[in-house]
This record gives sequence, C-alpha cells and structure tokens, in this order.
Amino acid sequence: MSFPLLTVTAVVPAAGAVVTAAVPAARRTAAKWTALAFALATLVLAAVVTARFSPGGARYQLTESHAWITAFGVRYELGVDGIAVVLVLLTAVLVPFVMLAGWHDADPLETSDRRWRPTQGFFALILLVEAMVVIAFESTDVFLFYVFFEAMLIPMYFLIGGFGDQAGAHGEDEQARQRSYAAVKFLLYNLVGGLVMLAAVIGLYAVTAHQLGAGTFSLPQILHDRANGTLTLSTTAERWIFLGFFFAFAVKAPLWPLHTWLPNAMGESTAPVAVLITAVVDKVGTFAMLRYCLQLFPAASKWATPVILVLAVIGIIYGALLAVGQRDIKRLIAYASISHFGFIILGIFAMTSQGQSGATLYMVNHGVSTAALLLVAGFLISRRGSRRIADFGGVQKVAPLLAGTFLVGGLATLSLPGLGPFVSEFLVLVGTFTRYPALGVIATLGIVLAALYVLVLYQRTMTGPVKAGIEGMKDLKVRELVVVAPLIALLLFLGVYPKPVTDVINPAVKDTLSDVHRTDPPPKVTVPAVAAAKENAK
Amino acid sequence: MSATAAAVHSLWTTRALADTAATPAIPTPHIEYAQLSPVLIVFGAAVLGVLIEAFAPRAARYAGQLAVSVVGLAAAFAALVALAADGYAQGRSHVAAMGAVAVDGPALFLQGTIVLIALVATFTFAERRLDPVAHGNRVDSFAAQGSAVPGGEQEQKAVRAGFTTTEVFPLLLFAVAGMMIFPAADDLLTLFVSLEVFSLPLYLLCALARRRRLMSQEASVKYFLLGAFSSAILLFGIALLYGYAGTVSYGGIADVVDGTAKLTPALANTTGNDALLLIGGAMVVMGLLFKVAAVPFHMWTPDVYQGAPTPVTGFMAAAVKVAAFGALLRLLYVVLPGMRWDWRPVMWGVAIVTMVVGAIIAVTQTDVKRLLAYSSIAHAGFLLTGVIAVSPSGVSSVLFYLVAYSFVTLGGFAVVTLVRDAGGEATHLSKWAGLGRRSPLLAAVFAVFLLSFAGIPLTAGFSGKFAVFKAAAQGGAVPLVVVGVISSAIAAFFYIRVIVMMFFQEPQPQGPTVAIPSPLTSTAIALGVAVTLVLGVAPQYFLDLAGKAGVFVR
Amino acid sequence: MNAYAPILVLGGLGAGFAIFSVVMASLTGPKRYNRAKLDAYECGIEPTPQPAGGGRFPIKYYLTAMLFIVFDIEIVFLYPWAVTFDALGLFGLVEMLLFVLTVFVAYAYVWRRGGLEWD
Amino acid sequence: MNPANYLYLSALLFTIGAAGVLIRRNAIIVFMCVELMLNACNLAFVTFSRLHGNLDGQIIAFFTMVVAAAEVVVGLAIIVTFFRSRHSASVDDADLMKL
Amino acid sequence: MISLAVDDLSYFGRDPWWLVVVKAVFCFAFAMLTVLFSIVWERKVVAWMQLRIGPNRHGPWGMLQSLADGIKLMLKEDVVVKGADKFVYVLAPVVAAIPAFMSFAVVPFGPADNEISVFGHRTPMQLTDLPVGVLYILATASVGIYGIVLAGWSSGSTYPLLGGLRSTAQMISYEIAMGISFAAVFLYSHSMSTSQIVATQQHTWYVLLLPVSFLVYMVAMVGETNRAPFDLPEAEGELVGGFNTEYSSIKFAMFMLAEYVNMVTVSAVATTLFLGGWRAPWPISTFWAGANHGWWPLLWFTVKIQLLLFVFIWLRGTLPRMRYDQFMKLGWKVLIPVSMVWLMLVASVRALRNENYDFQRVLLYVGGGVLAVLLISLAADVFRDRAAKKAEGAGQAGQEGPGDRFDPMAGGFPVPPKPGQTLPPVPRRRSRAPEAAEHQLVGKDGDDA
Repeated sequence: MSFPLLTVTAVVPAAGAVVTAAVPAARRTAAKWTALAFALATLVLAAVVTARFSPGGARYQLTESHAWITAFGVRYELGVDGIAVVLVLLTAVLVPFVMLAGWHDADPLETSDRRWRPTQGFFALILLVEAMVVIAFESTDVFLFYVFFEAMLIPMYFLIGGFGDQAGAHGEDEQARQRSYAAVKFLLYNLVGGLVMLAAVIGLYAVTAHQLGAGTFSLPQILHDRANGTLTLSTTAERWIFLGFFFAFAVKAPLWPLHTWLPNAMGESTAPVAVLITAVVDKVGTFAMLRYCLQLFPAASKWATPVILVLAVIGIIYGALLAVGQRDIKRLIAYASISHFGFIILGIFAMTSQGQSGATLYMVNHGVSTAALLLVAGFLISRRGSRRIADFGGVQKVAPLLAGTFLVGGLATLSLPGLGPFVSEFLVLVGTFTRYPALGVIATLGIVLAALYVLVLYQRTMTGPVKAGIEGMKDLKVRELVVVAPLIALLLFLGVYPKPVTDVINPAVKDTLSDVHRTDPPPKVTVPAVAAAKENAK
Repeated sequence: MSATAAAVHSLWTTRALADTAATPAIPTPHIEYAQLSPVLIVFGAAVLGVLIEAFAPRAARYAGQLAVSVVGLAAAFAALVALAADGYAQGRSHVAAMGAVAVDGPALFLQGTIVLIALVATFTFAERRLDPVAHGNRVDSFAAQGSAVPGGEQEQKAVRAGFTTTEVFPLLLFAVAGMMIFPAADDLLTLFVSLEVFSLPLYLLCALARRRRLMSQEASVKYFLLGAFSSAILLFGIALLYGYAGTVSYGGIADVVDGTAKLTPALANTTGNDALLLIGGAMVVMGLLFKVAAVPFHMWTPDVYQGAPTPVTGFMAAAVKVAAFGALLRLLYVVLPGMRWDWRPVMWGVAIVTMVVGAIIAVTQTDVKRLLAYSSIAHAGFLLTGVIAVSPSGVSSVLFYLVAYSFVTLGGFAVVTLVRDAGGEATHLSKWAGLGRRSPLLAAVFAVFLLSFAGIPLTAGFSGKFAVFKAAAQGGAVPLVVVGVISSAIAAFFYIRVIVMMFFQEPQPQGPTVAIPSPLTSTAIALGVAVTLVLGVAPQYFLDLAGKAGVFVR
Repeated sequence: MNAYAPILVLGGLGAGFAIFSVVMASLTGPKRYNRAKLDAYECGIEPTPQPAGGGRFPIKYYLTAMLFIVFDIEIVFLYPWAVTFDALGLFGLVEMLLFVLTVFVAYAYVWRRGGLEWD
Repeated sequence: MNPANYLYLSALLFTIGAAGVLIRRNAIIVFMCVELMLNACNLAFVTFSRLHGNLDGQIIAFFTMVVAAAEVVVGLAIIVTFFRSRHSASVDDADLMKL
Repeated sequence: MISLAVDDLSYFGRDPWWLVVVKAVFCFAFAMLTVLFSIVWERKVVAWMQLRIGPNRHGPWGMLQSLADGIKLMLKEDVVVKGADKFVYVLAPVVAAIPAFMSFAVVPFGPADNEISVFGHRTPMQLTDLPVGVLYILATASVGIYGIVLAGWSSGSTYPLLGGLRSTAQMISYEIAMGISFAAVFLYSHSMSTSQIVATQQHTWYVLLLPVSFLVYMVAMVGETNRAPFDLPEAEGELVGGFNTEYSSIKFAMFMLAEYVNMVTVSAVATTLFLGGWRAPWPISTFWAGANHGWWPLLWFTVKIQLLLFVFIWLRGTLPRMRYDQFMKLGWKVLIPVSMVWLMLVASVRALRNENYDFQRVLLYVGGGVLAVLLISLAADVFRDRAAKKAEGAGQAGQEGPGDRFDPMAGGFPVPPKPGQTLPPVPRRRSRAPEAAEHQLVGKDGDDA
C-alpha cells in the first residue's frame, strides 16, 4: 500500500485542531504558533500532492480506498482530479493567511474587545474546517463527501457565532443578537440544504442497491456502471435526486435566491472567518456541482441547465446591484461574492470547456482576490472599529500602504486585466457566449457594475478629506503585510501566467464534459471579438 | 364405589394412587432456564434488593443496593453475551418457555441494550454529589420518604434523619426485567404481563423526585392514568385477536392470518370476521404506540418527562423506547406481516404526524426536559419510518438507531442533572444561557448530544437516521424519507437554539451552577459521548451486529 | 346452565325475604318524629356535620386493602395449582415454591417496613 | 346462549369505561373506569375461550386479574399520595405543567 | 370410582323446577331455623356459663325467645338518620342478608347420588353443585362484606364509618389465611366442588390429614363472622355498635340475622371441608353401614354444625375481646405465614410421595428442611435477644431512678402508681419491628386520606 498522502493531508490539520485545543488556556501565543505550524505543514503536504499529481495521467490519482461502513455500502475513498488538486492547494494556501490575519482576533488581551473568546478554540476550529474542506475535496465517495460537507457546518457555526465581529453599528447586545442570528441562519440554511441532499443520497443508495444488488456510493464505480449500462437511472429518479443534490450545493455556493445567509454571515463574522466562508467553504458547493451534479446526473443537469443559468445570471446582476447600494464594507464584499458565484455557476453550467475551466480557475482566483480584499478590509475595520463606509474617508493619506493594498484587492475583484480574476472571468464569458450569447451579454453587465461598486467603495473610503476617527490610523504592520503581500503577488502571477493552473484543470474538465456527453459547440463568434467587446465594456 | 381400590390413607403421607389414575398427568412444561437466565438474573437481583430493603440496616442499604444492581446487571449482560456467542442470536434462535419468550437475535440485541442502559441509569440513580448535603447526609435525586406529604412535618423529619428511597434500585431492576421480556415476548399474554411489569415500577419511580415533589406526583398520576388506559386498550386488542385466531401465540396468530392454520369450525367462524382482526390489531398497536410516544398517543410524554426525577426520565426515555420498539417490531413483523397492506398506510400516517408534530411543538418549548421529551417524540417518528420498511434492513436499522438514541438520551439527561440552582435542577432554558462560558466542557458535551439528536454527520444520530431512512427508502417509502428530512430540519432548529443559548448568549447574573458529579454520573456522560462518536465515525461493527441480529424467530 | 339455576332460586328466596321484611317494617312500625333522634349518634354530644374529619379515615385501612389485594391474588394461582397438583408432578411443586418464595419476599418487606403494624 | 351477546356486553362495558376515562375528572373514578375496561376484556376473553373451546382465554383472565390488582395497588398508592398533598383528586387540578 | 362418578357432577342440574323450589325452601328454612335455635341456644349457654338462667319466658324453656325478638323488632320504629344516604342505607341490610343465604346452595346435606326420593323423584341431597363450589362460597361471603361497609358509610356518622372500615379490614385480613387453608384441601380432593370434597373424605377426614389447615380455618372463620373474641367492629366500648349503630328495627335485625346465618354457613363449610361433611362419625360408620345412606346424613351434618356453633358460643362465653392491633397481628403475622408454610409442606410431601420416594426419605427431606429453618430462626432469636439485652442494660443503667421504685403489690393489693412513679413495663416479647422509624410505609402525619 502506498503512502496515504491524501489522508495525511486531511489528518494533519485535524490533528492540529486537537493539539491546539489541548494547549493550556494561558498559553495563547503557543497555541497560535502551533496552529500556524500545522497549517503550514498542511500547505507543504498540499504542495506535495500537487507535485505528485500528473495532469495527463489517470483521472483520479493518489487514490485510496478502504471499507468503512459496509452496511451502507460506504467506502473511504479518496482521489483527486485536476479540479480537486487546485482547490486543495487553494485551501491550504489561504488558511495560514487567515490565521495570520486573525492572529489577535480571538485574544481578549490583545484587543479592546473583552468578550470571552478562547484563542485555542478559534484556531482549532479553523484547522478543523480546513481538514473537513480538504477531505470533502478529496473524497470520491458520495457519502464520505456528504458527511464532511455537513459536518463542516458545525465548526463554521461556532466561528461565526462565537468569534464574530465587534465592529457593528449598534450596541453590544444588538451585536450579539445579530451575530447569533447570522450563525443560526447560516446553519439552518445549510442544514436544510444538507438534509435535502441526505434524502437524495438515500435515494441514490436505494437506486444503486436495487440495481446492483449492493448499494454503493463510490463515484468511480457508479460512473463505471453507468458507462457499461449496469446502472440506469430513470429520468424521474435522476431528476429528483439531482435536484436534491443541487439544492444543497446551491445553498452552499450560494446561488440566488438561496443566498440570503451569506451577507449576514459575512457581515457578522470577522474578516478572516469571512474569508474562510466565502473563499474556502463555499467553494465546496461549486466544486460539488462540477463533480457530482454533472457527473452523476448528466441528463438531469442538461434538463435543469436553462433554469440554473438564468438564476446564475440573476445572481450576478442582483449581487452586483445590491453591492452598489451597500453601506457596510463587508456586506458589500459579500454581495460582490454572490455576483462572482453567479459567474462560477454560469461557467459550470454553460457546458463548454472554456466555461468550465474558467469556472474552476475562477474559484481559485475568487478565493485569492476576495481573501486579499477582505483581509485588508478587516484590518481597516478593526482600526476604525466600524464597518460603515460613511465612517471612513481619506485613508490613503494616513495609511497609504493600506489603501494601496485595498485598491489592488478591489481591482482584482472587478477583474482588471493583469490580475487573476480577469482570465477566469474572460474564459467563463467566452464559454457562455459560444452557447448562450444572450446570457453572456447580460452577465457582462455584472462587470460594469463591479467596476462601479469597487471604485465607489475606494473613493468613499480612501480618498477625500480625512474623516474624524481616521486621523491617527496606523498603516499596515509587518504581520499584516506578510498576509497581504503574498496574496497580491499570487493575484499578479495568476493574472499573467495562469497556464500551470489551467494545465492541471483542463484534463479534468474535459473528462467532466465527456461525462455530460457534451462537446463544445462550433464557435459562432471569434474569440478576439469577444475580447474586444469586453475591453470596450471596461 | 369400590372402596378397596382406593389406597388406604395413612394420615397425610398418602400417595394418591386412585386419584392420579383418574386425572391424566399434564405434560410437564419445559422451561429453558439457561436461555432465560438474563431475565432471571435481573429478577433475582431485584428480589435480593427487596430483601436488602427489608433486612439490611439503613446505613448499609445504599451500598448494598448499588452493588446488587450493578453486579446483577453485569451478570445479566454476561449471560446475554454468552447466549449470543452460543449462536442463539442466529442459528439456534428459537422460542423458549413453552412459546412464551423468543430467544433470537432481536431479542438478545434489545435485551443487551436495555441492560446496558439500565447499568448506566443505575449510575445516575446512585449519584449523590449533586444535591447539597442535607443535615450531614449526602442525598440523591429521590424523595426522602415517598409517602410523606410534601412540605409536611413527616417529610422534614425524614430529611433530617437522612432517609433516602433506596427502593428505587429494586424498582429499576423490576422495570428492567419487564423491559427485557417485552421485546422478546412471543405471545400476547406475555406481552401484556411484561408491559405491566415494567410500567408499574416506572409509575412509582416518576413520583419519587426529591425536589418539586408536587410536580413529580402529578407526573406520576398522569402517567399512571394514561398508562393504565392504554394498557386496557392493548388488552382489549389482545382479546379481539384471541377471538379471531383462537390463540395468543405470535406464530399461531400469524398462521391464522396467513390462512395456513388448520381450520376448526369455531375458527372458521371467527376468521370470517375481519373486524376482529383489524380492530384487535389496531388496538394492540395503539397500546404499543402509546409506549413509544407516537403522536396521537404522546400526550403524556412532556409532562411525565418534565415531572419525573431526571435520572428516571433518562432511563425511561431510553429504555422504554427500546423495549417498546422491540415489541412493536416483533408484533408487526411476526404476527401481522400478513396484513401489512392494512397497517402500513396507517403507520405511514402515524410516522409522518409523529415526526412533524414532535419537531414543531418542540420549537416552542422553554424547558430542557420538555424539549427533550418532544425531541423523543420526533425520534419515535424517525424510528417508525424504519419500522415501516418491512425488511431485514428495517429491523436492523431500528435496532441500531435505538442503541444510538438511547445512550445519547441517557447522557443528555445526565447533563441536565448537573445544571442546578437553589431550587434544584435549573431546567428552564433561559437559565442555560451562557453555560458555554461558565463551563465549556459541559456545554460542549451537551452540544455534542444535541448535534447527535439533530443528526449531524459524524455523530451516532446521523448514522442511525441514515440507517432508518435508507431502509425506508429501499422499502419504497421515499415520501416518508422526505418528510423525515424536513422534520429533521425543523428539529435541528431547536437543538441549535439551545446551543446558541449556551454559547452565544451572555450568562445571567443569577444563573445556575454546574455541580461537580461523582464518577458515577461522569461515567454515564462519558459513555454517552463515546457512543455518540464511535457510532458516528465507525458504526460498522454495531451495524453488523444489528444486521446479524435482525431476524425474528417464529 | 341448569346447575346454576337453583342458586338463583335460593338467592331470590333470600332477597324476597329481606326486602319483604324491610318493607313490612316500614309499614308496621310507628312514626314519631323527634329531631334529636334523627341526628347521628355520638354519645350525646353535638354530632359533627360529617363523619370523622370529612369522611377521611386512617390510611392504614388503604394499606390493608392493598396488601389484601396483593396476597389474595396469590391465592388465585394457588387454587388451580392445588386442584391439578398431582398431575403437575415435581415441576408444579418447584414452580409454586418459587412463586411463594417471591411472594414471601414482598411479605417480608412489608413486615419489616412496618406495613403490618397497627398502633 | 349466543356468545355474540356476551361480546356486545363486553364491548359496551369497554366503551363505558373508555368514555369514563375521557370524561370524568376525578382520578379515582377515572381509575375505576380503567378497571371496568379491564373487566370488559376479561369478559371478552372468557367468551372467546368458550367459543374456541380452549382454555387460553380463561388463563389470560387470571393474569388480567392479577395485573389489575397490581395496578390497583400501585395506582391507589399514587392517587392517595397525590390527594394527600393537594386535598383534591381532580385531574383538572393537575396543572403544574402546561403545554 | 368415586372421583369420576362425582366429578362430572352429572347428578346435579336435573331436578324439575318444583323440586328445585322445594330444596331451596328447605335450605332457607334450615338456615333460618338453625339461626332461631342458635340465638336461644347461645343465650342459654352463655347464661349457663355465667351461672344465670337466661331466656325463659317465651315458649317452653324460653325456646321462642328469638321469634319474639324478631316480631318485636319488626314493630319498632324504622329510623333513618338525617345524614344518611337513604338508598344505600336501606340497601345495606338487604345486601348483607342475601349472600348469607346463598352460600347454602352448594352445601351438601347428604350423598350426591340420588340417595333420597322426594315425592317419588330421586335426587341428591344438595341443592346444586358447581365445579368451583368453594370459590362460589368465598365469593358470596365477600359480597356480604359490601353490606357492612355500605352500612357504615351510608349512615353518615363517625362510629358506623369506623366500625364498617374495621369490619372490612378484619374480614379481608382473615380471608387470606382462610383461602390458603382451603388450598390444602383442594390438593387432596382434586376438586373445588363440595360434593367431591366430601366424597374424597370417605376414609379420612381432612381434619386429621390437615390439622393445621383446620385450626387456621377455625380461627379465620371466627374472624370472618365478627364473632367474639374478634367482634371488634361492634366493640361497644370503643365504637358503640359499630357499623350498625344507626340501624334500628328490622334493618338491625337483618344484620343480626346475616351474622348468625354466616355463622351457620362457615360451620357448614368447616364441616364439609374438614369434618367429613354428612358422613357419620368414626365409630358409627364402622358398625352401621346404613349410616351414610338415606336421610341419615342430614342428622350427622346437623350435629356437626351444632357442635361448631357451640364452639362459637363457648368462645364468646370464655374469651375477652382482643385488641385491634393484636387481632390484625394474629391475622397477618401468624395465620398467613403459618398456613402458607403448612401448605408448602403438605405439597412437598405429597409431591415426593407421588414421585415414589419412600416415607423415610420424604421425612428426611422435609423434616430436615423444617429443622434447618427452625434452627436458623432460633439462632437469630438468640442473637437478637443478646443484642436486646445489651441495649436494655445500657438503657437501664442510665434511667434507673433512686428510691422511688414502684411496687405494684404494695401491702398485698394491686395499687396504682403514685405521681412520679411509673408503671414497670409489661413483660412481653419485644416487637420484631426494630425501630419506630422503620415504620415508614405509613407516614405519621398520614392519619387521613
């Protein structure tokens, strides 16, 4: 048996969570460093996984397979394809930054906030989330995936509710109420989604058990059996089960109109936790659409595509419009994220190779860019103690470095060419145009709006006269720079040279497309023309 | 009148020759004592407990009772394991004691579960560290003197003298013995008698709370009146089934229902009357549904759970459910499979209503014990979905769910006993606010239990729920699964609410304190956590066990 | 059924006699109203409005009644057993000994805890 | 005599008992109604026993009596305790716990 | 074979209706006459024991005294007290009286095989018989209790209520011991039908086979009928007239009648179950084969009943009334265990004999067991006495006062204690109940419910 690299990648952060939680309460700093060490170790392991993954090789690599609950036909099956590898790596990269950014967030002694927040708990929970997300990306067994898909809600719930942001506009009681409201809303939305998926999972089991004799959840096996015809889903069954799965993923992703938990959750949690939500955990939703919805239920996916695409486009426009109107920095970013998730889903369900690889790339880029923007915003907010846009003004005069990084993050969010998101957004739009030109055109409007909300945000907060309460604002400290600088570097790198990532992604996307029995349509519009149109839009 | 033929009576040592000739010898019944040994051991321990009550000096009773209960239950469990190892759970399973008791997989499995539950419950019963020391005596959760009027002079005297009701241990053991027979009963008479054997001690136990005695007595009266009512209904159902089939043995009735029995003229007459079968079956099932607290028959649950002493509530919530579901399974799977087209639609309805009502009403509760009561109702609904599957996997999934649910419940109620204020246990939810700040460990443990109730993956509750839903889906009850999933979501809301209270709300200034338990309660709680996690992460062994045990003997 | 009919006849006879006597006495006897005479008898003192504390009486009587029920029920099993004793053989003896032993455990408990004491 | 008549009587008694349980408010009377139901069951058992020509029903009647007796003992104990602490045996007074 | 011949009870239930009526009237008359006679008889005997004359005005030797009493009561004013529940108040005496008569239905006055001829119709000398005859007797006796308890309750007065309760408690307490002593009889007779029980006593009366059962039954039957020395419900000193305090006129007479009929009934049962029923006593049966045939059995039966009634009267004339606690103690703590142990002993011996163990082995097993129990009990007693003495010694050392010892026989006469002196404890066995605190089945403040 080969070395269980994938398991170890997930186990290390989990073990880290246990170790961190076990650090004595008084030794906060030690706990932080322990957690960071484990996060970095995970990063190393993720890097090793990426290195060991050969893009042209088998579809699922580094596979592991053990019996787990034979009574349910559940196996402990891990394996990564190109998409998963990239996302694992993204997770592993982001978590150390999240930790560094939130270094003092859960430390009553280091901040003015005297609420009871155990430092060990905070870091342990982050590591736990990381472990669960990683294993969800790695698993090739539907049940295994489902278990962690659901289970990661609990640590996230505590992170949102227990370590929330103190910078809200109202009194302490009101904040506490808001916080727990946000946490419960987050949990209930996702739990309901998960439970609906549970019904679908059970339905899938019933179908496989009925047709194969023994129920199975193994993705490769199901695909194999479907390919050789031993397993056939009736149209009705396939559609219902697909809807069950898709509902859960759409809640998680989040897709309009199931998105309403996200602004609350992101608004009430601290910036690092918000990064965890939007850049890491939500990616599981889009990832699962790509992997499970499309591969397991190709026919149903095709059946549902029109509706989903429309919803995605609505999400793009709706998110962007609401972002424009926000007065709260984090909520603004949250709505921007909703808009971006619309793009990702659009790319996935456009069913073209450009669209899907664009969507995958978008997941990565969105992760990095949102992380950069949110973390910087977090620094900003914690300095002022407020997240209302109106409370800021002229920051670039007192804290130029802060303002600068904020600008870069913002530009990445509006997909400025040269930064990572541009490439992915471009690919998504191209992929959509080739099949659904009308939707592509409407989606492009989202970009215009993105420029609007980002630039307005920057203008109101950073430029103009220095407002009261901003005068003494300190610029970024070394720790904060260490957090932001690599992320910006990464954005630049991905914007200029995305090939290493796309190389890994593309074979997996092709496989997925072939599962859906779709091929790229013959081009109707030439690519340069689209690019030109896009440039004009800018 | 042949006087010489009769033996000459030489005082009272006569052998009645002539008379024995006249009355033919009745074939001696054959009782397999070895196979009934688990139950007999528990009964023996209970009787021993009564003797201890009668003869041991007061100071020695507590220790003696505890020792007898623990040893008795452990021995019973050992006997069960030995029986199972001998193959009585599978190949050698058969009906013992002249057709009264089945010794088969489900019976042994459920009995084992009940015995273990009782063992843990014994620990919580024996806990004496929680209540403040009264006049130099450590006291448990039970009334100093059950017969004394609450607040009366007699009670004060008893409290001063440091009396405790050590009778609770024999009562517990009697109840356990009844519960052990209940799912193993293979004729309706044994079913009824064992139902009463375990119900009567429970009625009494409910009335014996040390604090809030009026409430406790009220709970007991309610439980008793409704329980007696339901058992009367069950009995009438038995009468009708007997009238239909001319026998009360499960196998015999099943034969008649299937039409494979030899028809006597009387039988031909009664079997023509389907009303007997339908009404009788319905009434018996009603009696059992009362015990499992399924919805139209659930009215007693919240009040009784709230009023009873918390250790008793925990025991009841766990063990009664196990026993009653065992009996329900056996009844539906052995006696009435022939008419499943009649009872399945009804049970569908019951299951749906139970799940939904249990979950919805729980949302409005403000008392932890009532909340858990409604949650237990909702769980009864989930279990019913497994029962409806009518397949081996239905049986095994219900068995598995019962194990998972019962230990979590026990642990949950054990945690409730620890949170106390001046008036005893602080069960009002508002008092639990901020508990996570005051004692994070306890709150975390309770949160684990709640998450398990809610069915979050990696907990026992999830495995159980998955198992029953899976069985139901395979049995074609997909809509039921959907309803189950929806009510799980509703149920999740109120579990989460408690967690929110504990972790995200500021502690009240006059909030409760958390008592430091003795190892007894700690063991119960730790076991609950262990079962929650083990069954959540690696349930395979237990699923296998339940799967192997899932075949009824007939 | 016939074997039971004579019982009814005898019962009817007894009932006829009793009812006849009671009715007759109410006709034959004198009627002299006297308020004091119709009061409840309490040795000449003013009678209490309700008997003995509002119709309540010592709980010992309840206890005795309950104990009676418990032990009387035991006899329900003794009778059929006794009638068929010879046919049951040693099995019957052993089972009944166990049964009686169990009942006597309860008996011992009641005795030791003062359930049989009157003071 | 037609055994069906006994069954009708038994059903009638059972119904009266059940109605009493549901309607009456005094715990003792409720309880007596339950006993009435049990006795109705006994009548049914004995009738069916006669109908089928086997003794099972009569034996069950024995056990029912025993169980009823045990129930009486336990039930009266509980109700008397309840009554002593409240000076009322009405179930309507049992309202410390509400829905 | 006797057992078969009687077991199917084929001789019963065949009489024409007129014969049934005749026999029923006979039973009724037998009971009434015996009662009338025994009331006089009782007063005569008691008077004789107390060295006085007794009734002597009505009829020869006062033999019509009870009839005169009856007529007098009939003409008395029928008072219904104010607080009474009228209907139940009137019903109670009737309820008490009817079952008393009904028990006679299954009492065998003679052999069960068409021995006698009434107007040319051969018939058994018994009104009817049931397979569960003795159960029937027990059942009717129990119904009689309702009469008493209803009488006590419906009077709406304190004394009757307490009297009724006492009487009920008393009757049910002794019913258990009585029931158990019957079981031993059934063990031998294989039947609960009275005729069969008498038939199986052909060779040996059960009083010889089961002496302990007989004694228990004798005690229990006195308790059951509320007769002296167990006439606590009517204890004049404490409860005035007990349950019938508020009754007068014929209703009172009904209770008296019921009591005496019950005496006759229990005597008849005792005769049937233990004294060979209608069979001629031993020396007669050996030399006179016709003694058990024809109408003669009626004679033997009557004689036996009268003898038992004499015992009742004798007890009344001799023994003082018991205290209530002593009475209950006797019932619950002596009669029940004794009769139960006895029954088990009888059963064990019989079972072993049935299994063909020889007599010595049986004696060895059973005797050994009994001996062991006795030894254990003895040892326990010794140890407890030692502990008690120690406790007593400790107590006395503390409380012994100087000089003012009370001499109950100062100056050769019994004298009461002076102020400051206390009566010495009555020397009696220590109660087996250890401490007062142990009595906790009942609360001290639990005097009412």
